[in-house]
Amino acid sequence: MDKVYQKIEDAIADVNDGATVAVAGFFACGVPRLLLKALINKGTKNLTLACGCGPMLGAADELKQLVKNKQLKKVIDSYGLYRSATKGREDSFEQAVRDGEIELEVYPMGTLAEKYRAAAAGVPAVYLPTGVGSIIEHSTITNISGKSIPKETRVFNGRTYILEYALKPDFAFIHAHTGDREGNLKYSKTARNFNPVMAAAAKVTIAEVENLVELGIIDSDSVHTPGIYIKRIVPVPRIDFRVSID
Amino acid sequence: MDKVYQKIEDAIADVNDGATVAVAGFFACGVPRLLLKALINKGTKNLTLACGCGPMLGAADELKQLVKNKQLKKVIDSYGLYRSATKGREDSFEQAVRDGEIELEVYPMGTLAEKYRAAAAGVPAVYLPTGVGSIIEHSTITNISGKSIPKETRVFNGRTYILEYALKPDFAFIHAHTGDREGNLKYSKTARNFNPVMAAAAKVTIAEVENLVELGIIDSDSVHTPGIYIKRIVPVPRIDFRVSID
Amino acid sequence: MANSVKLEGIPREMIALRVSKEIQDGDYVNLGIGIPTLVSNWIEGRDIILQSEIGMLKTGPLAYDADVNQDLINASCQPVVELPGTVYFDILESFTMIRGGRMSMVVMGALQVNDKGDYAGWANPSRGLDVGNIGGSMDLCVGANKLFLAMEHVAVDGKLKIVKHLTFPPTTAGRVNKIFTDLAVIEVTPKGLLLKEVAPGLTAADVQSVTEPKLIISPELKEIEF
Amino acid sequence: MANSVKLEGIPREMIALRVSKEIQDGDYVNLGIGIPTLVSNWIEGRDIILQSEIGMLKTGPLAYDADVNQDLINASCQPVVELPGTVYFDILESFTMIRGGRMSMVVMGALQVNDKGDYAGWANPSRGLDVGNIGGSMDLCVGANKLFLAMEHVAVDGKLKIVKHLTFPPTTAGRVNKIFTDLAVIEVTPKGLLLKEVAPGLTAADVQSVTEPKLIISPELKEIEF
Repeated sequence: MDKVYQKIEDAIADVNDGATVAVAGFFACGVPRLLLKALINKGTKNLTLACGCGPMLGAADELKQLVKNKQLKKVIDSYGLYRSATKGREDSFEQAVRDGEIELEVYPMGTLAEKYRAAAAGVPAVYLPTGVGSIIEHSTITNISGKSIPKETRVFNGRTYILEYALKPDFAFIHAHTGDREGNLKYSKTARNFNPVMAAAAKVTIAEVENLVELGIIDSDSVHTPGIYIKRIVPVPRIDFRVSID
Repeated sequence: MDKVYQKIEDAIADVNDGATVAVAGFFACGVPRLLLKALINKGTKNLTLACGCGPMLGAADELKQLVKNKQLKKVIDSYGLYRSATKGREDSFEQAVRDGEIELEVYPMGTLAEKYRAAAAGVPAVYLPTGVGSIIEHSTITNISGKSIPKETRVFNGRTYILEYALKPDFAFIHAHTGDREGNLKYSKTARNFNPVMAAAAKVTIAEVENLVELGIIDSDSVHTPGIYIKRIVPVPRIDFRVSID
Repeated sequence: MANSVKLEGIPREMIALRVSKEIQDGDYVNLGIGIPTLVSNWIEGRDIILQSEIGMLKTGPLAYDADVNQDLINASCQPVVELPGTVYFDILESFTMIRGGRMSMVVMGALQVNDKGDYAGWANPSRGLDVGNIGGSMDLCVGANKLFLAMEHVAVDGKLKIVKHLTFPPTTAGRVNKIFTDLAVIEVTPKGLLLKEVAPGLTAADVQSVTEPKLIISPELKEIEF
Repeated sequence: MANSVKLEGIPREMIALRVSKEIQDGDYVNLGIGIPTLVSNWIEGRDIILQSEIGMLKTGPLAYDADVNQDLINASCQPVVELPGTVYFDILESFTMIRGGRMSMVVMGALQVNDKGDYAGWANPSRGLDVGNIGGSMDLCVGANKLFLAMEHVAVDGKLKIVKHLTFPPTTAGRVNKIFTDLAVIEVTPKGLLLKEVAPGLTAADVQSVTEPKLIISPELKEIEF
């Protein structure tokens, strides 16, 4: 099955208003920036971006544009704001969060990873130890009052755990170093991060790849994401960027 | 940290009577047969073997010996018996199961994988769809009457799921194709199977490796089991065997 | 209920051929032990990817002689070969894709099936054991987008296998979509079993005579087409 | 409660050096942002493996100039280099090892800590937001075999950070084992905070004067040793 799309706009043609889109990447690393740019060009509104650890801080230009275009309804992340409060106050995304124009829902990073993993693996819910003794033991964290959802806890062997639910995105945007036409992917170094778990979690996964290679070139023992999870694959140029956030 | 043991008996010296030992492998493939042989030589009694999919059918000689030596208390598996009823009746392990001398506890293969994964990931329990509508919805399956444990179910979005608990072995026996002195491992083809998840699940994981290589030889992007999970590593010769079961 | 007349149906290989016609190009398929395994003989060269729950996508044909590698078997413990684009992964990834709904189709053998789409396959009580071999069967059933059974219509001992009530321990409940036998192709519908195709030379009444639940006869009933 | 006398303690680099003395050869260690990151400067060449929650074991030193690779950063988004034996993995594997208890030691910064071993670090209410950045901090706390804090004893604005009751949102409850500051080394014990070491030139009373809970003074109280 040849899953290659030559035009990135064709690959995201069905990402419609109101969709939940998982955006892989960890800060500046492994972020599908060209798919994000295509989403900006398409102008899709009312989007929920389901992130892992600050990919939109890494893709700050794209985030600014999405905010400016009023394309975002909600962002789910573990680290979605600038670390520096000063930088944050100047940031248009943080301003929209302060104003309640965009919802920001926050989870511990490992819990977010488990929520995507649960969706991938047909698991509706899982008990996790993370966050017991913090406010997330009692409810979800969000900037919009009234949107917070109570949490359920349970004691196993004398220790308290929180019940966390699967998070299944409509789409996942993935960035890979190498891919073949059947969608088998390999990532480079720490650019792997959230890419595999989001690729497996979403209903429709779209991968941008820096190197499209012939079938059989990727060593069968070293594929990171088997093609079964990938619906569409788009060759993209490598773009260089500054690797730091504030 | 150099984790290499030259003598296999030293690597399993603390596997004491009553231990639960995870045995990786899928039928004949990827089974740590030399570690099993060492366990036979050591004569440890009252063992629970926590398997995935019939590694002891693949290592039938070792199983026969363990049964003969009365070293086994219990086996946990998804496929622990010969497929052929005729072959099974001649098998000393199946006879011990029929006589109630050895307990055999059976789970669906994917559920077993999740139970090990939960132990690895600090998860006490997870909801799974597998087995709803079968007897495993109501209790665990075992040949020993009175040992069956009731199951708890819960409905999410109109569908029933079974609560399954983590299974944390005291030890895991792992077979890898390649390893380095810090315990980074790579498996060959379908010999990977249960090895990575058991390696991550156990309190103490011991790996036999066909090829012990210098640090840095295994490509950093292609390590299957990071060394952090491995306590001891033993170089072993490759042993050839017939790849079929009945 | 046993039947005294032995009906002449199609051979096992032809059941497998009929099943293979249901598979679309681009499908990801897992084939169980028995008649389902034979389906692989009919799809070679087609753009269909076989998953093996041991941890392999694009499982190739059986390996012989010098091609046998003890590190490369399918889920039935048979040596196989790889293909361009074969991928290996661990058991967690394997059951993530299985339970996660990535299999377009799963084909299983069965000991019994009823008109609600429940089937029994993992344990035969005649063995006289309270335990049995489940393997990946229950996981494959819950995750399959389409669950097909490929089986003999009647057991070797003459006992009916398509029954009103399962007497063997069920593998899954209400998940079977179609049943392919040596005598017929039957769809499981909310109203009951819909007889769609019969083996050459047989009538709907013949098939009903070896089928416990009342069959709904399709208005387009036809001979099994290959 | 603010304190008017500014005590002179050891610099941040020396707090990091003191923490580094706690690490054993063979330990797997995760270092948080801030003073904890400086610990890495003191363990180069030692047999200690740094885990970075982005998905890396054996994280090397910071990369500069031509060594910078945009696909290779640590969890603070700084370019780093790899070492012989570096391993990359995905985020699930990363948090499997973190929550699964494989970190010998985790060192975090903190805004507040109390005498029960609860600490606050993920959100500063002064920012005026109901949300904040959690990152991997809560996961690292629940999984660590030893959880250490490395921090300034008193905040820049003079407010005490070692307090009776947290007023900032907690990151974890009852998991902190030791606190390393510019003024002291304090162990969290079931009976309360045990003062074990003080910065050169300071007395136990000095440290108590900027510490809200009553300190238990160790009979072996000594100067911080490097």
